[in-house]
Amino acid sequence: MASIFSKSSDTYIRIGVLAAALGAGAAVALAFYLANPQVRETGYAPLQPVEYSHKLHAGDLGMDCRYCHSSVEQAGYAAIPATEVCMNCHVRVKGDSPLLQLVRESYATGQPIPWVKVHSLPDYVYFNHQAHVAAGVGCVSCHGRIDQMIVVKQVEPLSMAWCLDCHRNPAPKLRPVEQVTNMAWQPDRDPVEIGRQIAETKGIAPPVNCSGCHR
Amino acid sequence: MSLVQISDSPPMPLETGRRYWRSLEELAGTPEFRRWVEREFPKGASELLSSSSRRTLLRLMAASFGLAGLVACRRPEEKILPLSKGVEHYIPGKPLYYATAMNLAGSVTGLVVEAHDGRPTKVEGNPRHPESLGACSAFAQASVLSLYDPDRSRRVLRQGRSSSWEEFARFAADHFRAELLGRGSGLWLVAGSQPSPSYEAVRNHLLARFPEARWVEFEPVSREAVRRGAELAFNRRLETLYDFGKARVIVAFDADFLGVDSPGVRAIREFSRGRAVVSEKDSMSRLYVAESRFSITGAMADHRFRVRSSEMAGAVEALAGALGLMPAAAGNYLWAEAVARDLQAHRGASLVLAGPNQPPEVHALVHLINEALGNFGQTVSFVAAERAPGEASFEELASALAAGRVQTLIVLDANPVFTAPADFDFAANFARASTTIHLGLEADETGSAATWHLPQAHYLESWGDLRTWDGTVSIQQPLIHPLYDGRTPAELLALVSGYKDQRAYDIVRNYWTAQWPAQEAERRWRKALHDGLIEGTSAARLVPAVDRKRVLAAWRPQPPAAGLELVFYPSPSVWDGRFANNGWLQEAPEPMTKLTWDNAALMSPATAKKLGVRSGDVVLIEYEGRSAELPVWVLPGQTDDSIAAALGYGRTVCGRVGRRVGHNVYPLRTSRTAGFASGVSVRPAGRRYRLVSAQDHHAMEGRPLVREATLRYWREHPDFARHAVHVPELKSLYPEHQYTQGYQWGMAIDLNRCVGCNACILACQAENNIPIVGKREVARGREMHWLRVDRYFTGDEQAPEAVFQPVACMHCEKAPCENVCPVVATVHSPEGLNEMAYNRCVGTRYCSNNCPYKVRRFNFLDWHKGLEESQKLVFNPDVTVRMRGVMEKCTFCVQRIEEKKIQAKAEGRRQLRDGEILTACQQTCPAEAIVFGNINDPASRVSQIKKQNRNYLMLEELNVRPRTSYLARIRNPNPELV
Amino acid sequence: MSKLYGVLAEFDSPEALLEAARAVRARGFTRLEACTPFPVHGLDQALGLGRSPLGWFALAAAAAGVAAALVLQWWTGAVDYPLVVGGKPFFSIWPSVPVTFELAVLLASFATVFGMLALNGLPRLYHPLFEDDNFRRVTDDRFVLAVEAADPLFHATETPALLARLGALEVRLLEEKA
Amino acid sequence: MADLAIREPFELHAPLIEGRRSYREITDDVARVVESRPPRFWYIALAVSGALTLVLFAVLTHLVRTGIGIWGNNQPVGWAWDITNFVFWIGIGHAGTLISAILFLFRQRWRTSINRAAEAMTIFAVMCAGIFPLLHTGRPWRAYWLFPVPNQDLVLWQNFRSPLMWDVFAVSTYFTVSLLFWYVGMIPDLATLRDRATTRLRQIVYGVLSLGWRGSARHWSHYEKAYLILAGLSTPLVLSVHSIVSFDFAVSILPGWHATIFPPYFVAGAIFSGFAMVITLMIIARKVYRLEHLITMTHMENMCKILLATGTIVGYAYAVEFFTAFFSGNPYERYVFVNRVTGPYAWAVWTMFACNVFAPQLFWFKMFRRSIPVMFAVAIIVNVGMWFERFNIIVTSLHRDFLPSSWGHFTPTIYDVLTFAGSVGLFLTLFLLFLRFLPVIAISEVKGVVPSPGQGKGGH
Repeated sequence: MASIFSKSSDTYIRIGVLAAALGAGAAVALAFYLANPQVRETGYAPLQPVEYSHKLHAGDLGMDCRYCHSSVEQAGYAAIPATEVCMNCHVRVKGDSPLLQLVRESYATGQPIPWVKVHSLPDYVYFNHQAHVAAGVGCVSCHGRIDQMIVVKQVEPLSMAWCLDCHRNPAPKLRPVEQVTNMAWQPDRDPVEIGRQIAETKGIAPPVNCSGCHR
Repeated sequence: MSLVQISDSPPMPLETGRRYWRSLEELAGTPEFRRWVEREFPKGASELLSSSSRRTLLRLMAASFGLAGLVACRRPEEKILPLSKGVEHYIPGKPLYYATAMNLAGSVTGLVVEAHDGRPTKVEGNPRHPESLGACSAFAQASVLSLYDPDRSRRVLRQGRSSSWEEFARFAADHFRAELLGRGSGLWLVAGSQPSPSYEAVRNHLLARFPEARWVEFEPVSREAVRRGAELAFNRRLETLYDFGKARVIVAFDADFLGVDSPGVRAIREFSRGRAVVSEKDSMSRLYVAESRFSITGAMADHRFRVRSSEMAGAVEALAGALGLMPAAAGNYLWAEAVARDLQAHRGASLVLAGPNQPPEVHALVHLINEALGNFGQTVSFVAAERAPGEASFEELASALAAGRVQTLIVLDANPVFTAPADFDFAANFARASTTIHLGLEADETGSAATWHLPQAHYLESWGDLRTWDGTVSIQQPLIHPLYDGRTPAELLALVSGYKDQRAYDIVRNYWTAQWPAQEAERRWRKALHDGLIEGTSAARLVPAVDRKRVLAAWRPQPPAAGLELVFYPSPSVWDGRFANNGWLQEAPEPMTKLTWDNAALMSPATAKKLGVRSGDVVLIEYEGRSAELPVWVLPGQTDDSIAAALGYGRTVCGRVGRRVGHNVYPLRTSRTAGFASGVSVRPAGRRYRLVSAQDHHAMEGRPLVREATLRYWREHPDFARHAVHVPELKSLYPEHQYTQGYQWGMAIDLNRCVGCNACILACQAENNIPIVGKREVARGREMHWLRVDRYFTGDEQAPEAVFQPVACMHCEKAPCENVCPVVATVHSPEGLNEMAYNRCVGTRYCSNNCPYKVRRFNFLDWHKGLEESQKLVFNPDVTVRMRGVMEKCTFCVQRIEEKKIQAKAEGRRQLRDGEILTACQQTCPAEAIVFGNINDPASRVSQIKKQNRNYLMLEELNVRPRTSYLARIRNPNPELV
Repeated sequence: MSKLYGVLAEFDSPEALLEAARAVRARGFTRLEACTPFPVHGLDQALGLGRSPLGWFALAAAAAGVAAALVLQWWTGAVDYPLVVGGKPFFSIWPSVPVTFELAVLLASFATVFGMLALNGLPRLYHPLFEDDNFRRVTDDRFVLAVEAADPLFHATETPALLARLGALEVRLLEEKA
Repeated sequence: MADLAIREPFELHAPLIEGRRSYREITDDVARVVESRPPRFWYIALAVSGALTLVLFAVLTHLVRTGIGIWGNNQPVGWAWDITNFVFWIGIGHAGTLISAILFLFRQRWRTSINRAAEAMTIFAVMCAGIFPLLHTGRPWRAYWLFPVPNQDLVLWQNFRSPLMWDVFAVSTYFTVSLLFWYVGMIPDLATLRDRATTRLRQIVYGVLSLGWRGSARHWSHYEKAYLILAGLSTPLVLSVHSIVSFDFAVSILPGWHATIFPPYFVAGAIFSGFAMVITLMIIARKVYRLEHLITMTHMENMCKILLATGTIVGYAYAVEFFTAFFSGNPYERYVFVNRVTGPYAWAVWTMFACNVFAPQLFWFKMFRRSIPVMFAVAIIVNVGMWFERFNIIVTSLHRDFLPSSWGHFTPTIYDVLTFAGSVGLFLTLFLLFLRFLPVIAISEVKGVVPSPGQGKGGH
């Protein structure tokens, strides 16, 4: 009897090995792509029970963020407003619009409106709005151009790496506190320079150690 | 009236947990989904789902990312449910603080309670309150857990069947008709002690309506003997107040005034202030203790005399004799003369007291001694204590019951079926009353036997007012709407007596506003709510004269009783049994024995030898034909032939936590032997029982861990603490890391002040979401307390001294734990904190092995498994709820540090004030033994303290540079007696 | 259609093979292949094989390992995310030694093994010699010397004769399948 | 240099292979094992060990689902049987590479009959060891954090100051290198099996595994060079691995762990336990497969000598430990050692002394060195003793350290026992499969040491 393997078998084997190697490489690359927070986290834009448009209110009407998210300067959370806040205007404005049916019901019955949370962090992460607003980090830095969104969408990964980028070099993201809610802030001077001065005066040194955010 | 609104509006967590995958809308939180979750996450999603209510699903996602690959469309949908209408003063996510007060067996402590989004989560002392002075006890700290206890009584029960308040109201309207009850003969009310003006007003209204009704105040553990002693000495009913701070010499006869004699904390604070020393030049008070049971007060004593409770009278007599107050020979109390001289030398600045388990005659004699020493008005003062109209004794009630003269019996906030003196046979006679109505936090032994059981509102759910011993009244305001439809005793009495106000809020508010000028009322009321107490309510201090003849006439010299004695004392964990279902307290180690989840027959080694038993043997104790079985625990320092047993264990009708935990000793306790019973017979039952102590080893093995000296020695060797161990010059292979920038946090613990009361342990537990693990796991050595209080015995085994040492993470600058963690889950912060990142920990436990202080705690199992929703409400949202498999430990309350730093920044302050940050243990410490602060600021208090010559580092020779240092303990013995 | 691969001579002892190999080589043959069940001392010299360069492979790989390990530990610990651990420096040589050593050994071993396979042209499941039915005894108790037809001195009749003269148990011509 | 393997050892008196065997006979002897149906013993053994292996997997599943709490570990005893088993298996995993590498460099030709099996044993032991560092973690599903893989959202790396990180590198390197060493050594023999194969399946499987080996002079020249280098690399490696394992303890500050003698002490112990295991397995293998003429009494006796030597070194190490403890004057250190011999775990310590120090002393006498039953008994005893050594180092040091207040006690649970038993099962299962399907003895190497038919003496 002759050789166990035919002449061509070596070729097959070499091709096979090569293919396997390429396949593995591709798999790893794909995994890394999917694992990338930028890919994994951003673009989340759930539908809300009430078709509330930030573009209309914050953009076109130019309402200040803090009118609704009033706790942002005193508390860790930027609280979702109570139905009452909506009704402050909507008793007069569009008082009978069908879009506001749920709002009116909520106000009447006291049943809360089940808004869907868009920007959420793991439970072991303690992000504090008060601290960031006081330091002069603009809303837009984390939430993007909310004033141009009809349906709110997550635009930043909100991952640890992403947080650290800014915590290690805060200056570019700092602005005068009165400009914090200004979505379209365009400083006349170099913003980084402004940021550096703010950091100077306020003594801003964001934590990059664990307990800065994990407690 | 914001406060009212909040209290009346149900708790509204900001975000709730309806959750489902975006791709599977219809599966919303269905059982299938949950099962799928369990399947998907082998670690058992239960633990993920059991985190604090608002932060659940993200954990789940973290898990799914970690395990099941990363697919964006599996992003969970979380709901945010904002309030429909805004609430004044309320900013979502910002805690609110309310002043209120807590009553434990008549001892009232003013509190400030922290509420997160409508959930009370943490209790602190109210600095303005005379009984609290800013501190609070372990009981108060643990009370938030009882609030959320799912085993609390949830509904009205009629003959054990579910009923409603409406039904009871109909019943009451009919039952309490004058036509039916007439002048109320046959109507008896028995109530736990609750010193409350508005409540008393309602009570008096009821007693006025039914003049022949009888009112009985019943506390199984009370200061009644003390009051009766005062009655004997002064012919009037008085409360005796002591000032332990002013007293330079204190003589305590069986008085555990630092421990269970006063569930409040004022005594500890005053005493520890009297002991405080900064330099060896300072003087400190001297404490003599004669006691049978080795109490924490005895542990603090400069001289401790082991005297059986049944012979205590003889000891007092000897002292009185030595003071020339009565013709009595010192007998075998050789120390009496010296103590007498010491007292004489401190006239007006000394204090003699006896424990509430001693008979009235002893207290009367003690009053005589204090008067003779000129202590009245100085260290001893009195306030009036009046009885209720138609007040009867419990004994009368018992006999009336036995005689069948009781038709209607209302039991308010008491559990007599379990706690009544054994000789009354109360449990059996209870049924003889045709109608029994029980109002209580749980459907306990009494509630389950009563015709009606009515759920009582927890004090954190209640409006009311409470009077502390010096008369000061606090307004008790609720922090949360009653979870289980409970009502206050005042409301019940108002209901059955048709009082003008029915709601607790109206009762208390109208009572007080009626006392004030109308235009003043609103302001005063708000001020009272804000301050937590009502100005000008503290009672006048009286200085009556002792009726010497009466006292001496009443005196019967006791012959030394033969045989063994059994001393009863309230458990520092479950008190008289009312906290049996509180896991935090059950697991808190008893200060002296370090026993958890149990009581035992404590006896001295000699006694145990005589009885031929050792720890863990069960003995059968018999007294007057009644018997109980108890496991033995040999406690060095117990008086020979004296056995101590804690009350409150062995509850039978109780929640899941406390049912059948420990052994019930009430069956041995009769009306005449409430304090102690002499002549009990004890014999081995031939069984063994597993007792679990949180500390297995009780000697220091000659290691300089707790360093102490006498005042004299300290004066001769000011640096003794530093030189207790030789620390060679320590060289490092590496350049030293410099901790010189910004804040550098550090702590100092004064062992001369710590009395080992456990308050810090419970405060830490409440602040940091520390789970309990249960008896079995404690036996395995898996308790989770971040802060423990080590107790060591020193000296000889027969008459040892005991020392306490609180130990938590030392935040070593050269932390050995950090070096060995492979995944940098524990590292150092620039501020010198030893940080523990739970979410990075993989759980190798190497850090714990390498920690010389063994302060790290590992989640061996999922300790949160099976928590009910209500139990999750107690979690502090500022602290992560740790999952199974990660290491945890003291963080120096980093959440408080960060909060204050953020606050300061927001206020535009560059620097925090010294003392602005209080760690939980420090804030509650009644002894002010713990000081925390910035050691980088030489002016800070902690830096100042660390400069003292008593300051030392435990295990300094290891060169790990702990940030927590200790101040050596100083004893102040009487030169004559050493 | 098959072509001649060469001639096979079988021997039963390493010594016989060794002598034959020397003789054939002395006559100037170059395209020789000698196969044995175990390493035979001196055979490589007899066939004029050079010394194996594997040692250099291993050395290079080890150096790479050292460099990689040091860079890894320094960059991750001191550059990318420096964290204070036990008050120790962010990077120091002492704690870096073990990992460095291990990585060096690992890479060196890989280089050695895969280098050996590469130099031997393995894996190569097919080889003309396998066509010979008796060749498989070479991993058992036979010692084979093959002279390839591609050798300039090869002669279809004389070379076998030569080998037979040199004491071969058996001499065969081997056809190679195309 | 290329002929290292076949140089006469100086001190060798007895012939390595008994009886004058031809190459063909040697091939038959070894190949028979894998070609013929295995004896009944094999099936029984496999059934038992297989069952134990299933138990192991069951327990580990329960462990991952429920938590470390199912074991007896606690505070202060954070490590107990888990790490004990880890060190135990790693230790056993040292004989193989030692025999292959160090004896090879020292020209110990007698190694040829036993190195293959010993190497296999090494690899399986390391596999068993590997289970524990991975699964003793509280969150094994996060154990990949122990490897420096780039991480996009945590951006955290590892702490290379931690001995556990050194372990990760040491153990994985050791496993990989041992595997390569073993496989490279097997290539020529796999070729033999290929060429003897009768069924198509065997031809293909062994054919692929042997990578087309033809035993040409060029092959052998590179092959021997590679083997030599691997041996050169493995020698420091094998010493480093157990040194690094010992760092887990030596680098800590715990009294009883923090000792400079640990690395040599651990290495000696490893060799000791490894040889004990080799003896145990060899005695069975040679009996069952009638390989007594290949694995001769000389081999066994030599291993007994090594056992005696290393056992004595280990005993010396114990003595030094105690001496340094007392000489140091460090009260904590002193206490630990007093506690070892008098404390609650004294029984374990005395077991250890008896098994590791005293038992091997029998081998001073030739009669015992050449008595299979004695050898077997001692080998087993030593295995037990070495497990206890690790137990003592880990548990008795941990259970009473600096603060008496936190002293505790460790009691194993049923799961501790089952986990260990299961790991033994896994080990034996793998070894039995090895006996069945792979050449137990290095055929080509043995041929190198038998007299050649060509002239009187072998190989020359």
